[in-house]
Amino acid sequence: MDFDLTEEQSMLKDSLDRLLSDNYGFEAREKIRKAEPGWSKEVWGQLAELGLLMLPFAEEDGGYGGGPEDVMIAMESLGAALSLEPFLATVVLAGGILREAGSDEQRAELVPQIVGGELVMALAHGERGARYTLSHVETTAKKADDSYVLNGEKSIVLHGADADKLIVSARTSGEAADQDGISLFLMDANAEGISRRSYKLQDDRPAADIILSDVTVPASALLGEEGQGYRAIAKVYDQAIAALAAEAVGLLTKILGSTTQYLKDRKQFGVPISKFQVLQHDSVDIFIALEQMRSIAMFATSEADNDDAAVRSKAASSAKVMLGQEGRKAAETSIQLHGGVGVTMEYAISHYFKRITVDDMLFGNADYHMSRIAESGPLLEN
Amino acid sequence: MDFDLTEEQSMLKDSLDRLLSDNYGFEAREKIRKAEPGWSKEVWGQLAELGLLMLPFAEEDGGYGGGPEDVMIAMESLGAALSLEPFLATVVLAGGILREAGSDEQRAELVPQIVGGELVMALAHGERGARYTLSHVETTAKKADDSYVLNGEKSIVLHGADADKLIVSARTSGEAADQDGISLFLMDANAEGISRRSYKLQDDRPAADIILSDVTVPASALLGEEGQGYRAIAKVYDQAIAALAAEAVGLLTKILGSTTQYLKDRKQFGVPISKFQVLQHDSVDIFIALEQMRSIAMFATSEADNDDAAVRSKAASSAKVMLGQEGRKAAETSIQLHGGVGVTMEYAISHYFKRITVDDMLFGNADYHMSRIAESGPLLEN
Amino acid sequence: MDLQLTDEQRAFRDDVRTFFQENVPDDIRETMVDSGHPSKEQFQRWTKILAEKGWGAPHWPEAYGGTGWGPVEQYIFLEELQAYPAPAPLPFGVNMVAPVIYTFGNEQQKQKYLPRILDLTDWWCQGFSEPGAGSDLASLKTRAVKEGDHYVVNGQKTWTTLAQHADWIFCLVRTDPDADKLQKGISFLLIDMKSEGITVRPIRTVDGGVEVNEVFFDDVKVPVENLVGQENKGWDYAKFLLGNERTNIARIGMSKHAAKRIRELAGIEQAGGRPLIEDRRFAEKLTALEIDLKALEITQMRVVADDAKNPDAKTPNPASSILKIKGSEIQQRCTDLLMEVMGPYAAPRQHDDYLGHNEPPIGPDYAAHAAPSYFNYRKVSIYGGSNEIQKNIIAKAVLGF
Amino acid sequence: MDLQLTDEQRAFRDDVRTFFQENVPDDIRETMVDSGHPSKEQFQRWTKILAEKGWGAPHWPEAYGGTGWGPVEQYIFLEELQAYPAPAPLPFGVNMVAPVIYTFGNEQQKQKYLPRILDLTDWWCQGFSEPGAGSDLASLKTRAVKEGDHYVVNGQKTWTTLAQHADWIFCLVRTDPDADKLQKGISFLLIDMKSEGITVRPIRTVDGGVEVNEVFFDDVKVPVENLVGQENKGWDYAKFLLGNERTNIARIGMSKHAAKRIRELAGIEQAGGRPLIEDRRFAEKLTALEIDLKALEITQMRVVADDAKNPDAKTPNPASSILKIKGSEIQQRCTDLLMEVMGPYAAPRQHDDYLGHNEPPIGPDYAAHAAPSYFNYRKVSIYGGSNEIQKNIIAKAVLGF
Repeated sequence: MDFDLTEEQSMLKDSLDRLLSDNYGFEAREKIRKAEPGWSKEVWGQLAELGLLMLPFAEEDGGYGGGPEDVMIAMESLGAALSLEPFLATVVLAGGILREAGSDEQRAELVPQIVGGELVMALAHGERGARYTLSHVETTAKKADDSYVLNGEKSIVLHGADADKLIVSARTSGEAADQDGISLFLMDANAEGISRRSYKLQDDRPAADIILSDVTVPASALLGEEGQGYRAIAKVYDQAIAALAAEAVGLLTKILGSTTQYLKDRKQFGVPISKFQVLQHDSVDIFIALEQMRSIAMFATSEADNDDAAVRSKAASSAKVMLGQEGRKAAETSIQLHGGVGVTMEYAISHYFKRITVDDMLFGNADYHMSRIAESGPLLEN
Repeated sequence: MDFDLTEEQSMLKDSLDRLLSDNYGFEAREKIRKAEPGWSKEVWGQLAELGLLMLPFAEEDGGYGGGPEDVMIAMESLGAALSLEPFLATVVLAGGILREAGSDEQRAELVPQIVGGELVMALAHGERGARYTLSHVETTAKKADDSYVLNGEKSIVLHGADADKLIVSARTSGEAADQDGISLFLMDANAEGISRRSYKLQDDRPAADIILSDVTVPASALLGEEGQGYRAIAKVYDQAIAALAAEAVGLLTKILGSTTQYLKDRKQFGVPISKFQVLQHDSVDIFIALEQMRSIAMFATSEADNDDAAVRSKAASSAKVMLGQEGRKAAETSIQLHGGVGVTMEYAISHYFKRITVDDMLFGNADYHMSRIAESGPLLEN
Repeated sequence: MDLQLTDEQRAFRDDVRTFFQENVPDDIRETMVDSGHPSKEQFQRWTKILAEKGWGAPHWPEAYGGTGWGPVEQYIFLEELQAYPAPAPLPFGVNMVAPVIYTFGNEQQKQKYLPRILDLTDWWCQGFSEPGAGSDLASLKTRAVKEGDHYVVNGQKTWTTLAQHADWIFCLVRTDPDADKLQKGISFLLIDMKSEGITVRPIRTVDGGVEVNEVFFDDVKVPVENLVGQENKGWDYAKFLLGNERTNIARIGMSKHAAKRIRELAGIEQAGGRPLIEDRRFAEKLTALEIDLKALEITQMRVVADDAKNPDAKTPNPASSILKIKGSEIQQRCTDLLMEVMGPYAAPRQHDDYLGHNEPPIGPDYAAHAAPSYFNYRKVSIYGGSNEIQKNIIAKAVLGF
Repeated sequence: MDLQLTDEQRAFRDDVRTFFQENVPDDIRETMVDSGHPSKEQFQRWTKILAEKGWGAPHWPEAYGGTGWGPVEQYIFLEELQAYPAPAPLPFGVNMVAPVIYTFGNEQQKQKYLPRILDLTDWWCQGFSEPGAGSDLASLKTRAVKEGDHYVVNGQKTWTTLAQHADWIFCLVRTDPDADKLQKGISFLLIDMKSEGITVRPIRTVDGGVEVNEVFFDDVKVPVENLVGQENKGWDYAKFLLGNERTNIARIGMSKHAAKRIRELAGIEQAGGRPLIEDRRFAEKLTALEIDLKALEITQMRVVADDAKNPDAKTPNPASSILKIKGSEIQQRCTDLLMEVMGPYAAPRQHDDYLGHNEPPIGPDYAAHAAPSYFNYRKVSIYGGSNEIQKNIIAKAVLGF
């Protein structure tokens, strides 16, 4: 039982927070958000320099050899800064697949490029027909001699238009929702037959829909074994959920801070409105949501590397439920307490509100995870 | 569209409220509650004199010819007084079966006795295995020549031990949960083979479990046609739900009044605690629950006589959900606002809290009705 | 007690419904279903249609072009309108400034302004709120100094809805800064938006749209004949105006349409191989919403029936005070649930405003406005007296705290 | 970061668990599962067992018979105890008065009282609350006047838990009514319940039981040696005592046991032909509870780990302030959900108190205490500083309002 950061983790967190407060304040972020590509290659380079992009990769691959705790620390700070950078897409999602399913050669080639900030990657898995069903893959990969030919459509791929390389899930056998028969392929994002439509999510994170028309890749593009991709996807999605939970801790910390500051500053009828007991108690509810979110994010993080999928996914789902219910409710309360300024884009608070709203939609919303966990029996063991 | 009481209804309500405030104040009720049989034959006689027991019966049967609205008015007042009298059991439940399924002769014999306050009746329908499934009847009635022989157990029969006559549901054909094959029988409560175990509900209303061992009744004891009892039971239960919803309006009115009065009277740190904004807003939430409960009780009442079971039951279920969710939450809030005195039996408020808690358990709780209504499609028509 | 409409009321409802079916332009209905934000041109076109029918301002006295309908008919009209759905008449003119003009204005003002409000020839906006004032309206600082035959106005208004389209603005301005009470030195002025010295700055709201603005007044000259009623009595007129605001504040019809739409789309969207509406949890959330909405509809009807019976009652039915609170909560739940129908497909931002676009949609074509509407509707529990303020009012006025 | 126990902690937990399995009498465990209200005799019997093992007062200094355990071990012990479930040591003696005695009392008092507290030879109760005082404790009125070698005490205490069993009561009494601040004239007295002039009146609580009482003092003579510390300094000792109260206030172990019990019984009770636990709505309500509880468990562990690391910290970990609020809410949800498992069979009142009864149960035999527990547990968000007071404290101390 130990909740303290190691010395190295403390140093990393301090450096990261300093970097973000210097280069990613609200005004700076507004500039980044409004310009193409909607994130900052400069900051991305700084994050690489700081060593942030190497955290979860093994030392032998050129990484730092850290674990989910290190990702948690990074995501909390990135969340607090409303980062638009491709950390989740490149390091957690695509990087996660590389760690789980990549061959020594694949990792040796790609990890150093990621770590150095030179390579942006995206995981193209979700599809229009899937909603949140993780095994729903209609995109097909047909084997022809020593290559595969992919056809299908991938939707809401985080940083999908910015990525240099894509990891694409496709069905090599089985029916649409089977867990077996899903394979993972690595490819250049500009490979022939790929067309990408770039857009922003409601909270301004970049994403894309991707159409694959007879995209041909060599057999060596396969990540892991043919048809066995589901296990890696499921694990990496749970890790992404733990990362989003940590992000939510960062968001809620800022949401609470903004709320209490606003109530103290704002005067009405001659007194700061922080004197109104109802607004105080509402703020306390945000504080409680923050602390409970922090605890459950730790839970998801502590199980994120667990290969027992049942245990891991229950922890991840718990955190996602908390994010979608208590986290979103706290954000709504905060908007209400900010009054009119809460609903304009000119104040940071609305952007935090949108971010946590969208976080609920990604990788399964609260209802989806509530039923996933309820179906799998008791959460608490004794 | 008309929400006003008729002149007659206003007079009835005034007389009833006066009678109850004279004879059913908290102290008087405490005496009644603590003595056997746990309700007051004297007050029951006064209610009869007032004409309350004749309300929903047809004029030709010796009744007043009123409708669910009249029952609503009565139940709201009886609820506000925390009545322990057998109005629901005798007039709404057993009386309802008589109205729906009784023959002319049966009604001609029994209604005048009910109206006069001489006859207490109970509807023995629920069983241990049923939980809330209305068609779950395991008690059997076997036809033998010109009589039926009943065997089975009935549980939580309101005023079951006080009743002079019982209406018992029993299966003449079919499986445990079939709607077809349920028959209704009228019998003396002391008929041979009947044993009754008397107890109180958590809120002190009298009830009983009833065991039927080879209880033999003549064929003339049948209410309605053999095997066709379900329709009447379903309708009468919906009417009882509408009545409970009206009772809840009475309960919540008193709960709100007690809460605001307590907050104004109670001083802490030198000021009435009603000055604390959080407690004010909590009280407002009780007020909102009361007004919404009043509206939905009207909805259930307005459909309570509807023979379109789908429409009627949706309205009843809506009211029961509101009672079990908003009504109970308001009562919990009230207890919290009363602090320590709220959890002692020495103050009336705890008895209101227990009453509405038990009301949620009767005739299907909020969850049961939520799923009943959700399964049957949209509540709102356009 | 009778929750049903009378035969007459039912016939009236059918007439109204038929009129909408026959006269609401398809593009306008589609916009209402889709985003709920009609364009200026759509507002104008639709208001002309209503005005031609004589229904431009249902609640006005007949003398000025009203309908003569009672509260029940007005309620039915608005509920049907919202449920169709068609745009409700823009409130700033017909609901807000017009009753002030026909109650406190002079004959000249009535003749000049009312007809042009009725058919939206003039688009009005409201100049009450100021930065830092919020619910404490009386602390407003915008100053009007009389100089000969005009006032010179300086100051700033904010949260001015659709000011970018407006021809006129009605303003509370401070004419006597030395009055012994803040409320006493305030006047009610009508100001032409084309006046020199007026600047409108759009405020981009959380949903990406521009619905509200800041309006700056820099030595704006306003003729003295644009003063409504008496100088320094503006606070009384403002209270009168705000007291009228509770008309249909619950927006039952709008939420009924939303509930229907949620059910319809949840029947199309698939979750785990079945339509989402068959998911028990989702169905029950929708049902819970419908139950609350049904109760609120009856609460609203109780208030309307009471209004019809006691047209001159000084104190409103206590139940009326909950209409704003529950109505706004229900509207917010509707937008939340509709967003949930979309699942991940509510996440992509399709475009930056409510204008039409020709690009193909990302995900289902009905998903584009779900999240923006949810974001936008946080406002309904904030504006017009936040729900916290509403509870303060109930605590005092109804519960006697 | 490591949420898991260390190997040492795990071994400790296994030891504790084994001890409970081997030493908690079956009847006592059954009472805990059933009603959660052990009898006086059960409390005494069980405390003797704990005391013999040396675990009667885990948090006391070893010199007085404590265990020497750190915060983590104390937490593990209590959590395992509650989850088994076995009765927690009666708090009034070991948790409340004893630390006051060994911190502020004299040697004679320590020797006289502490050993008899440790094994429940003396049953203590708490005399702080008075009618009308509530959270405003300092306004207490019970008066103690020194006359020679004793005080004469007059007044009334209320909400005195289990006073009917008590041998001793520790009281706050007013010794200087003329002090310039209410807090300054208060003393801390130990009073023998057998003293002449003490009357105990039971208060019947909402669940039908007698758990709290009024205690009346009518010219009760109390020897001056029963004064703890200095006269008129009692408020300081009371604050010290109340500051200790947050120990395990979240009752994680108890709620974990409740969640397990709910799941078990919901697997037995049938709803619509299937076990209730297969009802999606019910399963999700239980899951929601478990998620909250899991989060609170980790929050509790964070606080405990912090305590272990900073044993002399003056300001508690901010997260500790939510333990009472969330802990009590979760306990209440547990009782509510357990009651819901019973459905209609929670309605019958089986008996009027918690004593054993020989009549056959009405409905399932596990249903009898479901509703009474639900009723009774409304208290946990009221006593020990209501949740509203807790939020006031957080608003001030953590959020800086």
